[in-house]
Amino acid sequence: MNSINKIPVIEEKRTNPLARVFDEFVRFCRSRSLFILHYCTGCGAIELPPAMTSRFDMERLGIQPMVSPRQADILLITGYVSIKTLKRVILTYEQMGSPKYVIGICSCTVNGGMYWQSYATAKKLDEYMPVDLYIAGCMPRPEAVLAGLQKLMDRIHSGEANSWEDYFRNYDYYLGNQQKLFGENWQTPTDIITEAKHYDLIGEGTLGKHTQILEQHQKPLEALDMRLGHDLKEPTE
Amino acid sequence: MAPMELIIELILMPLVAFVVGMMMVLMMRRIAAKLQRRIGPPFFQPLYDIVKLHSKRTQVSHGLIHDIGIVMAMGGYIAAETLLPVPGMTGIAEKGGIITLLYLMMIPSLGLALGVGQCANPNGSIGIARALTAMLAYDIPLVIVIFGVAYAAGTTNLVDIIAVQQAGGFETWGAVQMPVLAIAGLIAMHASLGKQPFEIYIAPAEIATGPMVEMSGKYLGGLFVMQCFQLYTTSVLYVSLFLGGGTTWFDFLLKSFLVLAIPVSIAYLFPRYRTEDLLRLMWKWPVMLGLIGVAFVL
Amino acid sequence: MTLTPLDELFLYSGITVLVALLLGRRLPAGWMVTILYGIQLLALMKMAPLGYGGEPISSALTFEVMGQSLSWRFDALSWYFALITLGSALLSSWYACGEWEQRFRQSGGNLWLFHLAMTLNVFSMLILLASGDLLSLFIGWELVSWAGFLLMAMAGGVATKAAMRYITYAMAGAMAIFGGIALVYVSAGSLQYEAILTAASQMSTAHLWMLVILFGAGFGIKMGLMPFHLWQAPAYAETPGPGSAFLGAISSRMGLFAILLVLVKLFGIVNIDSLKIPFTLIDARDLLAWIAVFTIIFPTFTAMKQNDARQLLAWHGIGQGGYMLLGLVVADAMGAAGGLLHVFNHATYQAALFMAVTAVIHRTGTADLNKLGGLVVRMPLTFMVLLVGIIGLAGLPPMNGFVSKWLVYRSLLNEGMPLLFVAAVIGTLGTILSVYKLIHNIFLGQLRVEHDNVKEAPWSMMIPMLILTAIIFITGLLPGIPLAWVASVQQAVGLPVPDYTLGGVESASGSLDMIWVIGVLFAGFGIGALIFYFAGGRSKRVHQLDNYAGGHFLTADVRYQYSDNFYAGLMHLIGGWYRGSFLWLEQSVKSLVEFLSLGMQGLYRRANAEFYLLSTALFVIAWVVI
Amino acid sequence: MSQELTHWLDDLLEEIEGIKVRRKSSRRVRADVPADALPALLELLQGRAGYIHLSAISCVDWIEDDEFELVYHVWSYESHSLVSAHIRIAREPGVYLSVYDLYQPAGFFERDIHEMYGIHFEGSPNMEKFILTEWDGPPPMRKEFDSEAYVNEHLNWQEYNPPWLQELIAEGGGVIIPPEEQRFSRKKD
Amino acid sequence: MRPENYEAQRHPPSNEFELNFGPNHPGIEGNYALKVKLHGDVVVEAKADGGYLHRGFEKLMEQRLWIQNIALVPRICVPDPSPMEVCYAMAVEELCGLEVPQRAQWLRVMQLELSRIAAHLFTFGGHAATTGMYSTMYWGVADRDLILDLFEEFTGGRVYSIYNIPGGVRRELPDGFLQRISETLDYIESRLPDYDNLFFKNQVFVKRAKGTGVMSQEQALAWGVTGPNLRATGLAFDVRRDDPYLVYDQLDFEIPTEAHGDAWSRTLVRRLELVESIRILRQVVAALPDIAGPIRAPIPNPLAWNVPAGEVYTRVESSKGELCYFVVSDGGPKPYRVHVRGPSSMHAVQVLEKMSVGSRIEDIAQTMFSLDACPPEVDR
Repeated sequence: MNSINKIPVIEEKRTNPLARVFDEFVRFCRSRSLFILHYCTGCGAIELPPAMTSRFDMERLGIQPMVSPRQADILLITGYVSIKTLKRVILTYEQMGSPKYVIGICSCTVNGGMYWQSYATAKKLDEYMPVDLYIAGCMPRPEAVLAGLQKLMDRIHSGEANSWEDYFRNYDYYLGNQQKLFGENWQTPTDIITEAKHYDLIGEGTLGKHTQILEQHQKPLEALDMRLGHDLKEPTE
Repeated sequence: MAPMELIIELILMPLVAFVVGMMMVLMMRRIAAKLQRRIGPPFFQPLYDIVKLHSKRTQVSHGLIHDIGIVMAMGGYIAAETLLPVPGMTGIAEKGGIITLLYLMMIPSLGLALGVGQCANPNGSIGIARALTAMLAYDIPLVIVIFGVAYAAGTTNLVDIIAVQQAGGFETWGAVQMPVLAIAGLIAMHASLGKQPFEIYIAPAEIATGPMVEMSGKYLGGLFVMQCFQLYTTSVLYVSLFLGGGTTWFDFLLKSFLVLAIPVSIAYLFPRYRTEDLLRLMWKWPVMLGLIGVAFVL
Repeated sequence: MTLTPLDELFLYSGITVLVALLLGRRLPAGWMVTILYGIQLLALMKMAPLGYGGEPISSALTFEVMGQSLSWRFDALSWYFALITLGSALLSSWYACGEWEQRFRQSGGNLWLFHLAMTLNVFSMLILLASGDLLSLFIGWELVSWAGFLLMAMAGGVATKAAMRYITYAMAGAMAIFGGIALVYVSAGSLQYEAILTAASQMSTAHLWMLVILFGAGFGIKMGLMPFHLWQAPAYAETPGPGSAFLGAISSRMGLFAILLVLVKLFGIVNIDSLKIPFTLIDARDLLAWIAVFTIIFPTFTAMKQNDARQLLAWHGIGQGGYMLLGLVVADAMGAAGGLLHVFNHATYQAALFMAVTAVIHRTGTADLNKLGGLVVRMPLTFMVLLVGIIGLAGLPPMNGFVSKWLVYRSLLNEGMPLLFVAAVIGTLGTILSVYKLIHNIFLGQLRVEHDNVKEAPWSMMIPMLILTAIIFITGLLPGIPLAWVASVQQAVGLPVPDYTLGGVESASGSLDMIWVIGVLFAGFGIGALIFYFAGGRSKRVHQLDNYAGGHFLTADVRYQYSDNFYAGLMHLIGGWYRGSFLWLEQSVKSLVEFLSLGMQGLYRRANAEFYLLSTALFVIAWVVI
Repeated sequence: MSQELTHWLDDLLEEIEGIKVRRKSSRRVRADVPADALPALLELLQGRAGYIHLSAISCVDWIEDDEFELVYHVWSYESHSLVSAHIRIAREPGVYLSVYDLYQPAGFFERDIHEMYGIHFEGSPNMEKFILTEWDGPPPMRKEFDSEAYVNEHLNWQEYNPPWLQELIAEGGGVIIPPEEQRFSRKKD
Repeated sequence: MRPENYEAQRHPPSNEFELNFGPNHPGIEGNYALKVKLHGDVVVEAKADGGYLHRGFEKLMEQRLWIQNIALVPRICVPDPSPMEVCYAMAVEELCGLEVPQRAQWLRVMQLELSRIAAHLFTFGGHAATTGMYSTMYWGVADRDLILDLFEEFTGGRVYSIYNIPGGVRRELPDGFLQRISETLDYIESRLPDYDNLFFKNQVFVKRAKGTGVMSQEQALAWGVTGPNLRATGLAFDVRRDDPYLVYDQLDFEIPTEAHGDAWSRTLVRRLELVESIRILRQVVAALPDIAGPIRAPIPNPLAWNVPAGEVYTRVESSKGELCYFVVSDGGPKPYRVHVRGPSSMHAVQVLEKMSVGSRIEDIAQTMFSLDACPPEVDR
């Protein structure tokens, strides 16, 4: 199942012509300012420093590296993801703020690449998280990386790069694949379901049998609410 | 002053500061790019970043204090701008004076410290501890310098300090009258910008950008806005203290950008100090220079 | 005999003591005492004209002792300090009522003793403040010392030890004061203030020196001036909660009051100026100023290293005293106003801070900064009180601490004292550092699992804290209100008066208008909030475990909070400078005294006539030879 | 020099019982010893012959012999030669002694072999997992573990035909080379 | 994994707290983690956590043909892949008894030394970036790219060249390549003074690096450290000279050492090695035109190639230290066992853990980068 193409470009109903201009402006800004997460998941990361530094200079496209997932827009999966890394990648992906984009660099993210026999690496990245763009090659040259990023910029500008919504709307599917690989006890600290409710991103596939499994063992992750009054309920336990 | 005029000034001054500050950010990044032999970001890049960050769809808050911290960080600087006279506009500079301005400039740091504190991330807390330590380091030479300038001018009112310097043309500039203090001030200003070699509290490789570690979307955007204000405030304060402010917008902006270009050009040629080395440096040279300068003034 | 308003005040105060003594074991005693404090405050308000330049009011009560008349009177200075005393007593007592009282009683505390000690403290302070001559001053002084000892020692254990240390210092101080009084009596022939005032201008330099040293040391011990500051922090920190709020707010300011009265009013700060220290460039006033500055810096940086919230606050209490003395010693219009205003401001925020910390202890059972964290979500109002308090303590706008510190800085700048100025700023910066540690380690960061069910402080504790918070903010916004009282105090002690307005101070060389500054600040916050909440997208609150940890999964059993050795980077440089020199000094003085007393003991025990004869002879020979 | 050294080393090694020494080249010596004699051999090599650098410990799973072979490669900075000491231990229960107190690098290699082959080293300071901390299958380097079967069971990767690839093929682009055009690109020297 | 028993658990009473360096952290090389427990800012306990890059190479190689593995091995160490190929090819050759032609050996030396320069430039960049000096990183990585251009030209691959096959190398040099390599070397040499001024002589950097992550020679020997890290403690040991392979015994080069064993010495040793590599390359460039002959020995059909049974231990000096392959053949078409001894497996795990304890937050990243750890080698 590849559900990226199922999500239509959302045309919000806005009658004010200025609002349309404003939306266009926001989309433009989003496409011109991309923060890459500094996370070398695999060997393709070796081609990122050249793309970032003086020779190819990513910053002239408005792209710069960022340290923590909170700050970043793009998650570059640079090559094979071992299963241990995949858990961290999913955690990191969920911690990023939307709109967020995933780029699979190297062939290994597509179907496992030359490690197809390996017991330790996950094979198809888009089973576990929606991928906006693949840059194939082993490993793709910096020019290819830049070309891919430019393509992503175009897609963002035109409003096509909305795979992040797919993660909310089809969370059950992705969670199911994650549970299959990591076991049914799998839980990340980010509560995707309440987040989807909070931002009105609930889709048909958000809830399903896998999220039910999650809810059975999930430890509560509500934010620590600020308790002002003294009419506090006595603790239940 | 007519109240309407004053209100317009109060609105215009932060706005101007923001726009100029964004250009200063751009200049900083362009200088870095030139030193690193590359092209650098496009002209509107700071604007793109800020708009993008504010338009993020999902953002993470760790609680009310996290929000308030960012509001304080932005609001403190917005308030501080109105105490900083620019050509043609004095705002309420006469009501506060330079000591108040210095204290108002601490409000954003305190707000940020509170906000970061609630993120429950030790990286952020270490960053704040280091930022406050850095503040302890550079504020001592800075107040010595400000003491000297204010004493020489006989007033803490920034409008008067600028007027005194503009009285006799180039010769009465603070930098000409008090060159030793001007040098000390420049070092202290460099440290207050938090750029290398004084970049101890961002330190990505040590504490993962410290205070910024849990900032997403508009929270980070608020910090970007704050950076614009910070660059503007620091350089304009230096211009007002030592370079005679500005009579026209052109020479005012020219001076501000030139002053800022000095620390920024130095910054990209150095690694960062350790905390105690920073303290040692700041408490040795600028303090010594500042005290010598003050002795001349007295 | 008609009762003057001052007599009424004494009457009510005495009744309060009696009530505490007789009814203190009954449960509503706390409320009764609180109400009686309120009545005392009303009686004080009857004398409100004093605060605006009214004539002094004398007590109808006078005694003749050994040819000296003992009299009591209230002037603007006394009224100002009495206002602070009664205000903090009222709020502390109010704070103690209700849940705190119950908890205190349950945990084996002696509530009767607590109320008695508090009321005695207030009563004795009023007597001290009302003193009309040096003898009544000394009587009041002794009363205050012992009442304070009672309050400090009541918790037992460590507290008693700290209180013993205090009383040792206090006795030494009393000796010095007594010596000073004797000296004054010898030279002036009277202990009346008027007589001393005239005699002071004719005193010889050596005489004046002796007096300055004796009185300075005697009163300075109570104030916790360097190098006599060691007793204060442990003693205050170990006092039961509201007691520490009261003591921290006002108790040590009695020393400042006495210094003001004797050194500034009687001897005149200008006279002191003429006392040159031979072979140096500084005079006695500079000496005092430097003592004040060291009192700012050293305790503040000691506070930074404390890991107990109350110890931290108590050390700051010492440091803030330095600002007051500094302002008074500079003694121009602004400086003196700043120093005096700081007494009021310090009382408000210090009381609020101690109360907030006590509330935290009340709920969590600990004040150890390494065992707390993240409480802002559970005790938000207490957090707000503490925040307002620390902003005041650090002297940042918009709270009242800023105004008084601004005045002190301004005067230092006017007088051209760069080193003192810088030293004062170092103190402020150190304060900012250590108060951030306080608020971070208690309220921010990771909420500990065992504190998940902590509740907000009860209203009986909350309301006094909120009142103090309001006072801190309002006097920050409108510093003209306390400045009016301060101005009349300055008139009363013969210092120049600044040109104050409702919003601050007017001056040709730079003025301050807090209404504008705060207005602009809040406008800035408003614009910032507008941008933040309307221009930015919606945010979602997340759990504290949903956090960046280098890509790792955080679990609840991991301690993810930075608290111990908070300013580690700074300590790498200055950590080696904490030598404990003063502790060493105290120890050596102690052992010297012990050694001497042992020697004396030995002498008595020997009771050998030849030995005495021989030593006397040797002494005489030595005397002659030299 | 190397001749002299050789004799000296050979004499030394003869002290170990049951040792078989084979000289593979001037700098490589293979020594086969019984499992219980290895600590003595290593002690000898380290203490008296200057072989102070443990280059690696390798493990070979001889499943047909039902044995593990452990190979200790030690290097001498003085004589510039490498001795590989081979021992064999039974596959079950797969327990051997740690040489950590002789060679500290052994800590890493033993830990590695422990998680890859399941051999337990008695006395090794840290037998926790390092690489496969989140792996709950059998030790993967054992010969009986079939990696391919595991992959086919747990991960689906074969039927991969995403829309973008279909599009690409429909457009006639991509990397599809007809079989008749496929050849080994060999360039004549 | 998941937050368990949130209500039941209590925090440990100690004042220590945990901080995770990595895997998503700029202070760590690649995808690796160091979990540290801190008291104040001093590390009291450090635990390396690897396996994020584990692909099971050793298992994979047992399942593939001898010749297929050539494509696999360079992936084991990403920043410095060439020694991996050479070492593996040498192992297979030794098992088969193949004689490698002289020209191929010289070409291999050229490849290895170019790779060493690229790796060192990359390391300098990373090391500088951890101390906050990004300019060196920007310059260093850009200059490394010129070397990658050379690789691309003469091997066809930018990063993973896959240039060696058992028996020799894959391609002859392109026309005029020696000229271009000389030009690039001239350029890099001309850049060295700039690097010195910017980085190696930068007083702030020297201040930070001196005394950071100190390792005495005894410790280094006991911990099994090799390569530049060992040479930085004063012991001049280099596999190229002391256990020579290829034609290194015919080349003239020095082995730079430094005495102090701290981050500063380690950086300086690499800086000096850069010069030595350039010197070797110049000799290779001068010698190559005179060495004619084939570039590879004839080998049997690689798809049905049964390598004779036996075992072999080959060693190569990579930019990170001693790289060894232990290859066992049972006479079949696939290797029976390949054990890769990555040089970093020593200093990235045990040594890093030991050196971190007692150091400060500031120094962890610098220690790791100055050791030049390469996580994929450790994880394999």
